[in-house]
Amino acid sequence: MNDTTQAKRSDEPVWWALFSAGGVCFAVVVPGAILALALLPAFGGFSADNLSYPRISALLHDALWGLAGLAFIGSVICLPLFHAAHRIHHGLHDLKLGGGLLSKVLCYGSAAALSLLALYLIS
Amino acid sequence: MQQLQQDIIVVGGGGAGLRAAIAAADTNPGLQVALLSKVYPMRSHTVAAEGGAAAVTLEQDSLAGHFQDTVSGSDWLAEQDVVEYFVKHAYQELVQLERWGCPWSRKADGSIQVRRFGGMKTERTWFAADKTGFHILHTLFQTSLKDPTITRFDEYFVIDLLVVEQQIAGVLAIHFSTGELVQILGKAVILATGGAGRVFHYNTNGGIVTGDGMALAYRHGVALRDMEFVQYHPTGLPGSGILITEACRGEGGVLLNKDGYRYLQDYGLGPETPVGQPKNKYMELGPRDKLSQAFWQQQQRGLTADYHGHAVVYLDLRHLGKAHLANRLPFICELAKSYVNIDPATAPIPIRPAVHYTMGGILTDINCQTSIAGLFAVGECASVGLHGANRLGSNSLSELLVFGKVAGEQAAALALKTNTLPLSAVATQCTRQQTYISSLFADSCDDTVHAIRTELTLAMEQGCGIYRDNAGLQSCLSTLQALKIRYQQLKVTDNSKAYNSALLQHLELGFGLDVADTICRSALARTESRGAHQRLDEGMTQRNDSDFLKHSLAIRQPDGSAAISWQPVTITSLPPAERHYGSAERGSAGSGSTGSSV
Amino acid sequence: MSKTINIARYNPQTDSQPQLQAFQVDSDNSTSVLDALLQVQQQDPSLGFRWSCRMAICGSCGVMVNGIPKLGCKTFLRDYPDKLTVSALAHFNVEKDLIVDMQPFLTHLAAVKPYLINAEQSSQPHRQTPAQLAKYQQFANCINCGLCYSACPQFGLNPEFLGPAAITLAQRYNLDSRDAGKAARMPELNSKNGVWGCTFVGFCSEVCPKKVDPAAAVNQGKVASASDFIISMFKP
Amino acid sequence: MNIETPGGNKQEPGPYQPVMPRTWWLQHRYFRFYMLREATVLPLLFFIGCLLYGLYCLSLGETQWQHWLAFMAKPWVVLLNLLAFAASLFHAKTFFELFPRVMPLAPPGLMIAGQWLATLLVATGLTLLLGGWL
Ligand SMILES: Cc1cc2nc3c(=O)[nH]c(=O)nc-3n(C[C@H](O)[C@H](O)[C@H](O)COP(=O)(O)OP(=O)(O)OC[C@H]3O[C@@H](n4cnc5c(N)ncnc54)[C@H](O)[C@@H]3O)c2cc1C
Ligand code: SF4
Ligand code: F3S
Ligand code: FES
Repeated sequence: MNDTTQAKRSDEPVWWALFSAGGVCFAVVVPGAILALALLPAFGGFSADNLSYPRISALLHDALWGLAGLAFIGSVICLPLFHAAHRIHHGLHDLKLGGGLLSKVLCYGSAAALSLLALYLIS
Repeated sequence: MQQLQQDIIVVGGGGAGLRAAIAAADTNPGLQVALLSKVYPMRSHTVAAEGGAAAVTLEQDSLAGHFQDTVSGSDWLAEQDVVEYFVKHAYQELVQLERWGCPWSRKADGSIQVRRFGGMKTERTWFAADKTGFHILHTLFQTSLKDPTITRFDEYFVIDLLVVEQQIAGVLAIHFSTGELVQILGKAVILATGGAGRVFHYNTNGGIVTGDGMALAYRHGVALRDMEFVQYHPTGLPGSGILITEACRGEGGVLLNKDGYRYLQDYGLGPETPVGQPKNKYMELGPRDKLSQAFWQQQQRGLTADYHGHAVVYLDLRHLGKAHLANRLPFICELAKSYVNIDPATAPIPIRPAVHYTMGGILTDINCQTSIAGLFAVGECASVGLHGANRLGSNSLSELLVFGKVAGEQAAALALKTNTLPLSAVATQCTRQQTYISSLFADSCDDTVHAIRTELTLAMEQGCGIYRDNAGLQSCLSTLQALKIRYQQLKVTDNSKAYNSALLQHLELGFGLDVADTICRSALARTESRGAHQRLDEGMTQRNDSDFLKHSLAIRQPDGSAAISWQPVTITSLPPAERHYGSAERGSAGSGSTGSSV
Repeated sequence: MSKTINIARYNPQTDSQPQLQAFQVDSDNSTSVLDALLQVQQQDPSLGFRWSCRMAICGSCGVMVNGIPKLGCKTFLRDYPDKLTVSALAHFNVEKDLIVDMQPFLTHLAAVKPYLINAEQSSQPHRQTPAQLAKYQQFANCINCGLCYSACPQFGLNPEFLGPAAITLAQRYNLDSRDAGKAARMPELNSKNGVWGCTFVGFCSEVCPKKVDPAAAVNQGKVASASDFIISMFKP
Repeated sequence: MNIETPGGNKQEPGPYQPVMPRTWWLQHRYFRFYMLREATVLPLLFFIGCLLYGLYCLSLGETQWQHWLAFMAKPWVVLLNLLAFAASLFHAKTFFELFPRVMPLAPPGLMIAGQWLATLLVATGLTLLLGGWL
């Protein structure tokens, strides 16, 4: 049987690739990040010195010529944001609340905007 | 009434029907091929075949070997020219299926693997794990999707053939989903409706295997040949009849009676082969008729065990080990677990014989052509002459392919040079059927399809079972006659249109009663023992070539019953001899009588 | 032992939606839901359901048992000591009682070109090692029962979604060493109703009576579709 | 979930067309589990929000940074971050189990163990780094 109308290629691979990469970060990096940045400090696991302004700025900006900061932002903020955007977009569809173009633009748009913001903040 | 026009109409979406449809479409893409089936094609009972399909494959094997095994397996009632054609074309057909994607099991080097099968001298059975029929059917079904000229009519139930002066004009069918009658006209019709195992009580067949096509042709005067030969498979599950494939024995499974004794050695199949070293044609790898008969003998002697009220013996696979079972017989493990709650790696499976296959069927010539011009038959519903008195396991799947192709090509050739008959020619026949169907409905009825069907299947089991005698057959026949009268009074009380299964079951029962009648009368007429037909009466327990080296033909009489006549067997190169299995095979010449000593 | 079984009845001529009806059946340790339905049919011949092989291989007897898609012939009353409710497969149109319209399912199957595509002519079998066979063998075990469609909410939400079994079949051929038709199959898989309609709910694999793991097939299809996407960017 | 819909529509004789209610996912354990898995991104978003806020504070200078540290120590923030931590582990479990099915590269057990090892290494690394031991 010949195709008369060929199904249109979806742009989903782009979002899915970001989602998957974000999923890996969420699973591999984020637990450690939450632990080290939120929980251990809050429960007094670290001395105040270690979280001092100069030390953190230095870590973020200088370590590995700034690449460490970039990697950190990418793997704990940007990619997980796209991961979350993807799940929310599809979740809205599951709840019969959206899943169309609007929710797509809003979800991935916010993820992109917030990612840019994060990058701007460390630049 | 809806009318449709096609060139070729294939009735049946099993292996035979699909192969025929593909062959017809391939022959000439200008032909419109209709594929009708009362169930979606992939539900057809070919799906249940487990073991494999035979073709000469190995270096050391030969066409002559396959020919001899088939002819002697048939107890010399096979048409030898047909067998010759079959063994010659089987390999190519299995390769064709491979090229269509069938996932045949392989050897380490990537070549096709073959396994042992009962009654075959050497390994020549291709298999796809233990789901060979499933894979064959799905491969064919999926391949048929490629062909734009094949139009499927899924869930169309054929109730009559349209015949004008001994020429086929089409079929009349009920569209299950709407309940409407549909007239489909065509230049050639291929019946591929499968067997009739469901007229027996214990059987390995699916609920749809009700003999419809046989009855359809029979009612138009086509002879049903060799109907007395009904194969019991020695290893069905008690109760349900679900098949435990012969491949279990090919892999080395052994049969034990209640005392754990390998009883087959007592019935001409010995000497006992060591456990784990199966030997072709010995013991568990003897032919099905012999094995089923041995069960009966054991039962008579009180050596069978009891499983929830069913007499059983045991199939022991434990020595094969868990890994081998999972690799070679995964489906069997699944079935045993589900239906008798047994893990074959740790416990023997209770089994008993169950009706498996109808050797007989619609009489056709080697081209699958019946006595009605343009009407072809193929597969289990047909008797092209391959199986004679007893079919060898794994010959039938190959038959579907080899002769499915023949039927498709022949039908296509014929359709190209035939004109469609005018609608008017079949109008009265259609109206008559419509009136008949309408007359079947009533608000209430004391009798039920279920009641009649149960009595039918029990009567057949009693009278036409593994062993038969005159008294039993006569009493079966009179039961059948009484049931036929009851059937005429029977009404359908569900008058809904869409998916009226009550109506379909009613019609299936009618087909089954006709087929049962031909089985019983053919069995009565054959006063000898041959292959799957074993008589206990005085003087009939031996094969009698001087009187019965011939086919029975059941032809319908005006009163609805079958008259039996006879047709000679075509013998080309292998003159009749004794059938020998076990050690008797060697020194066969005059030695004796394994065939009938049991 | 007598047992109550509730069946969702629907007659297209008279009903506006399915209604539960209770029946009594005899049951022992080996009674399947299919056996029970057959018993009910003796009491009421108008009950509609599909079945054939009664050995879990033909794929016709799918129904919802207590809300979960099951093969009637492979589900046993012994496993439902409490209540037992049987209804038509979810997400399909109900034609009558337990009979649903399977046409969408078949259309989706056919859409993925589920046959070997290979122009090479030969009268000899291909070579295919057991390892090559193992790559797709599991996916070739699908009996087209449709249970996975009833399990998949994405199919329920979007009937255009090709669905688990069809995509599995496409993967089965794409992974077959003898096949050269992947390029022809990818467009359907690449679309939003192809592999991208799936959110890896995974229930399809949970209910599959043949352990085909359609969820794995669909999601492997995503990887294939994503690489196809990248390749297409470098093609003119 | 026996009869699928409350809201099927049907005017004339013909098949019954079920419609999925919005609450479909409440009707079965498995679907609730799925929704929970999808919902793990909500606490994740909270944590990301915290981080963005932190970066913002960092860009403003030392005082704001101290402010952020104080914010992060508030009980409700800690609580939500605890939730985010649990969510990330739950997500990791589901994600790691799915991965070998999507890319069957090695025996599933091995792949799952490997991924957990990676998570553990990252967590240790980050802890050592921020704790000043590295
Ligand atoms: C459990 C089991 C295991 C087996 N294992 C093996 C094996 O290992 N090797 C081997 O060689 N053989 C085996 N056999 C035998 C072999 O499988 C069958 O003989 C063969 O599959 C029959 O195929 P068929 O195409 O003739 O009919 P089927 O596959 O039975 O198909 C019949 C078709 O006809 C249609 N039909 C019937 N009546 C009507 C009607 N009135 N209107 C419309 N359509 C109708 C049905 O819908 C169906 O599509 C086995 C048989 C069984 C039962
Ligand atoms: S994948 Fe499994 S559940 Fe789905 S149709 Fe195939 S066998 Fe049935
Ligand atoms: S349930 Fe549906 S969403 Fe995907 S994993 Fe299975 S197809
Ligand atoms: S009846 Fe065939 S799968 Fe259940």
